[in-house]
Amino acid sequence: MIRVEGLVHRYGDTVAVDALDLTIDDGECVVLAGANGSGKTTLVRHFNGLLEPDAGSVSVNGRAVAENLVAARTAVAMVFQHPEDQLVAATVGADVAFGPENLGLSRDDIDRRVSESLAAVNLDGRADERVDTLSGGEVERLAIAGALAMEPDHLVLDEPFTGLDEPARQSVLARLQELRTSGTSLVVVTHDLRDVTELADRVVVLSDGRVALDTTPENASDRLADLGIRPPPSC
Amino acid sequence: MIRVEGLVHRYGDTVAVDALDLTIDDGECVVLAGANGSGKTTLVRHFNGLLEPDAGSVSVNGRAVAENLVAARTAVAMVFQHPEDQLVAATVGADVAFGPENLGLSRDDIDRRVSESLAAVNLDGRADERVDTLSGGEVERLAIAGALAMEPDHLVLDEPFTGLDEPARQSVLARLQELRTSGTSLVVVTHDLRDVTELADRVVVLSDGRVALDTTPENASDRLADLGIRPPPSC
Amino acid sequence: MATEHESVELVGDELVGNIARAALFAALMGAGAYVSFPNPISPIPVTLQVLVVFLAGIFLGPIWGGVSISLYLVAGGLGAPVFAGGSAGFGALVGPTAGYLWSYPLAAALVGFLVHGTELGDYRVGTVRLVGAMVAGTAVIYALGVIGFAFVQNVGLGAAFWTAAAAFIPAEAFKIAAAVGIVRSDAIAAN
Amino acid sequence: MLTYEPGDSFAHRLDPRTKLAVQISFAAAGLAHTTPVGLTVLGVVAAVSLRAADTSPFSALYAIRYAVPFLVVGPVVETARLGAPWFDPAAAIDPALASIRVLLVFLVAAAYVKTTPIRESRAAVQRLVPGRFGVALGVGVALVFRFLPLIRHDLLRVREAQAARLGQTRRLDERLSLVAAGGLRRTFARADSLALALRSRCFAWNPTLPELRFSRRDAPVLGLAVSLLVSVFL
Ligand SMILES: Nc1ncnc2c1ncn2[C@@H]1O[C@H](COP(=O)(O)OP(=O)(O)OP(=O)(O)O)[C@@H](O)[C@H]1O
Ligand SMILES: Nc1ncnc2c1ncn2[C@@H]1O[C@H](COP(=O)(O)OP(=O)(O)OP(=O)(O)O)[C@@H](O)[C@H]1O
Ligand SMILES: O=C(O)CCCC[C@@H]1SC[C@@H]2NC(=O)N[C@@H]21
Ligand SMILES: [Mg+2]
Ligand SMILES: [Mg+2]
Repeated sequence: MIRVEGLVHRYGDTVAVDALDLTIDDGECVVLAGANGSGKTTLVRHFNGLLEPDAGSVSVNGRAVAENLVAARTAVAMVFQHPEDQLVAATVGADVAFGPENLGLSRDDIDRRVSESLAAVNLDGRADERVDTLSGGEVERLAIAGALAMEPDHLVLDEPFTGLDEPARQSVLARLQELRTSGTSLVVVTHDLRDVTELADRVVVLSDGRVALDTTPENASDRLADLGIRPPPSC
Repeated sequence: MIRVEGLVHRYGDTVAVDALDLTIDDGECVVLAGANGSGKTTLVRHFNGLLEPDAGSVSVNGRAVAENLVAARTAVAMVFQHPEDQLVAATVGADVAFGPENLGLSRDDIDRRVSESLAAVNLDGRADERVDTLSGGEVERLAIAGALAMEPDHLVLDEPFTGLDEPARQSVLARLQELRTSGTSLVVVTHDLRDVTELADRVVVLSDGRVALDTTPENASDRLADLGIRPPPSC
Repeated sequence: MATEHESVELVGDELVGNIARAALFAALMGAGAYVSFPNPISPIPVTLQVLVVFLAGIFLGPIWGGVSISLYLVAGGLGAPVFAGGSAGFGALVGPTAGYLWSYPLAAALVGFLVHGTELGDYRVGTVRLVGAMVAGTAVIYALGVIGFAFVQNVGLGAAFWTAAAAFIPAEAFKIAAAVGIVRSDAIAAN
Repeated sequence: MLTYEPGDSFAHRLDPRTKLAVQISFAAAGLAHTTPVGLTVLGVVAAVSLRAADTSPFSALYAIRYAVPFLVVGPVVETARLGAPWFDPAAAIDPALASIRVLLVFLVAAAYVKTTPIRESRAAVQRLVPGRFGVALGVGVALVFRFLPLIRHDLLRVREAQAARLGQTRRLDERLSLVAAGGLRRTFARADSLALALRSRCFAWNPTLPELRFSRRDAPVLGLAVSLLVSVFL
């Protein structure tokens, strides 16, 4: 469970997250939507302690993030908004192995996780390719594989569908569905609900760093346009 | 008019564009779609001579691109993905002025073009702002303004909507609609037709470096899924 | 209408690519200067500038590596916040750390020359050659840095050596190791 | 941080070339006259520069605060002796004068940075440096200003990316090389996109240069620059 209480985050004078409360239960799939600049990315970066609160607190599985960074980062894996920022190694396989290696697993476990994660995003058999020869869509999938290899309790994806073509989107979506069925909780950040309605249990919409709406996908539609989000086709 | 005849482009062993023929008329708005890696970006980079053909030829307004680079680049302006990497100055006005300055125009002409282009994308009066304080949608529009300042006959946009929220997308779309009405021909590259059906006169779908479909938006839907493209909502 | 621009002399494609790289490496150098840690025994901070100097020589070669770092100095002198800790302006170019700053383009060119010769080739050379090139570059940086410090601050060379060179040797060893790591890991496609 | 701030002070309205000339001749004069009298005169010039830039001495000092340790350290290392009497205060005088000179040069440079937009600095480069070299240098300078914040941001992101997957467990040099490699990859990727954009926008050797014009206002200031320079040879 991820619990956010009274979280405030400021960049200079901008208040990006403003006294926000939110709880994400185990196994839940939450879509986090909101216009550009509404604070989505800032919020999720607190889930694994990449940012420090100016006020309030965040806990993961009952332990404060700030005091248990390793635990938080093992429990919460993250796919960044710009996946090309996220790759740390020169080849596909080495990049996916980076996280598991840091967990101190055995080589066999690492290899298993690497091949499973690559298969999940349709990159199997490409472990030896260089990351800088991948297309935009492939980089996104590789970033997802790197996060999956952490076998996290909670997976946070910051706008994972931008730049993906339809087959890739379908395959990522299918994999996310599987994860959800297997009990991993998902937080999918987007400003385009068309991509994720099939997946969501719950839609949370941010506006100016606060929760403006927290409801089921079915009930979300009416107010979305006001909040700067493209509603899913209503037919 | 842009005319492509028998164009071939290879990267090493990969044939990215494969004996392709295509004509884009003045004033037309063409949506160029296709899965990741189908050759869209490679194709459009031939329109203003950023790449050289391995075989075949490209001409703009009846003149071969390879022999008239300046003519091709003033007639065809281009906005790529990741617009932030295309801005060359730290302030808005200085960036838009860059192209016209290179054409050796008089200071008055340059100033006129800058203010007209900024007005065309709703950034008028913001010439002195710093580029790094703009939002994603504003950066995209600024990149378009920089292209418009070349007073092109044809404007090519490579995935202009990725990462934009709904208000930003609407505002870019509205600018493009206006340009189209004013007679500029548009080529919009995408793999998501949902974004641009309102705009298109014609949909051209690439697959493995060839034209797989060339038709009106209304007639496009049936075959799109096979070609790796997400069809627009059919309701 | 296109005929009106007949006199435009386009910059050649290859040169455009090199200018873009030089400018972005200069910016990377500025970002490296911003990563700055106080040194307990010297007023001069530990920064990543020296690492970027190495990388400019290794990845851009002697000419464009040197050009890139020179561009960095010009931009900083004109007010870009690219010097240690994000400072800016002409003052730094004649201040206590001026010796280091002026040495950087020379060091980048020297590293580039020792790795590539005069033509930019494959950067993946033997470790000994790579480390040797960077040690030579470091020597140039320290020599000019110490002389500059002694001259500008009007102190003796001995005192300057302790504050401006000896205090940094361990940090430099890390940077050389990091640069070797980058080259060995094949992290960047060869040109 | 020291940056340009829009305004219309006297210094804002000077030609950037004039301001560059003052800085250079000021630094040269400082070197030639590192004496109590020389520095008093230069101190007055520095104060006038700040006044012309509408900048209070305190905010200017604050903007260059990172330089303060240097001012102290020269005198301190010179007075220290390895044996009794341990201290030799007389030895501090020369380094202390040098420190004051450095401080004054920084203040005058701060006045330039605060009052000169990038556009004008670039124009000055393109006027002062002849030919193609000047054109390329001017564009290069503009590009450094433009891309610096992006590359800084990239380095931060690369560090975060490592941290998110528990990279802190690795050795320092390995972490450093991962960050640098990530930064390098992003730098090359940005350079590639930028090169395409420059070509698309007809990057040329013979552009219309930004306008710069000396005005009557510049005359006394140029006079000051010349006198400072002449004083070097006195
Ligand atoms: N590093 C930063 N420095 C200063 N301001 C920032 C920084 N990052 C974000 N902001 C500001 O904080 C606010 C929230 O930004 P955030 O990135 O969290 O929004 P977002 O909802 O993820 O938007 P997007 O859809 O564009 O990704 C915005 O106003 C943004 O301009
Ligand atoms: N610089 C390059 N070097 C080698 N191969 C390349 C390069 N650029 C593209 N390719 C390959 O050429 C093919 C066409 O790529 P292109 O970028 O034109 O596709 P695209 O349709 O624009 O795809 P996307 O939707 O991912 O942008 C792909 O197979 C790609 O991997
Ligand atoms: O930007 C500046 O003002 C120059 C700073 C100089 C730092 C020097 S370079 C050699 C030595 N190694 C470091 O890490 N710091 C110093
Ligand atoms: Mg975001
Ligand atoms: Mg593409």
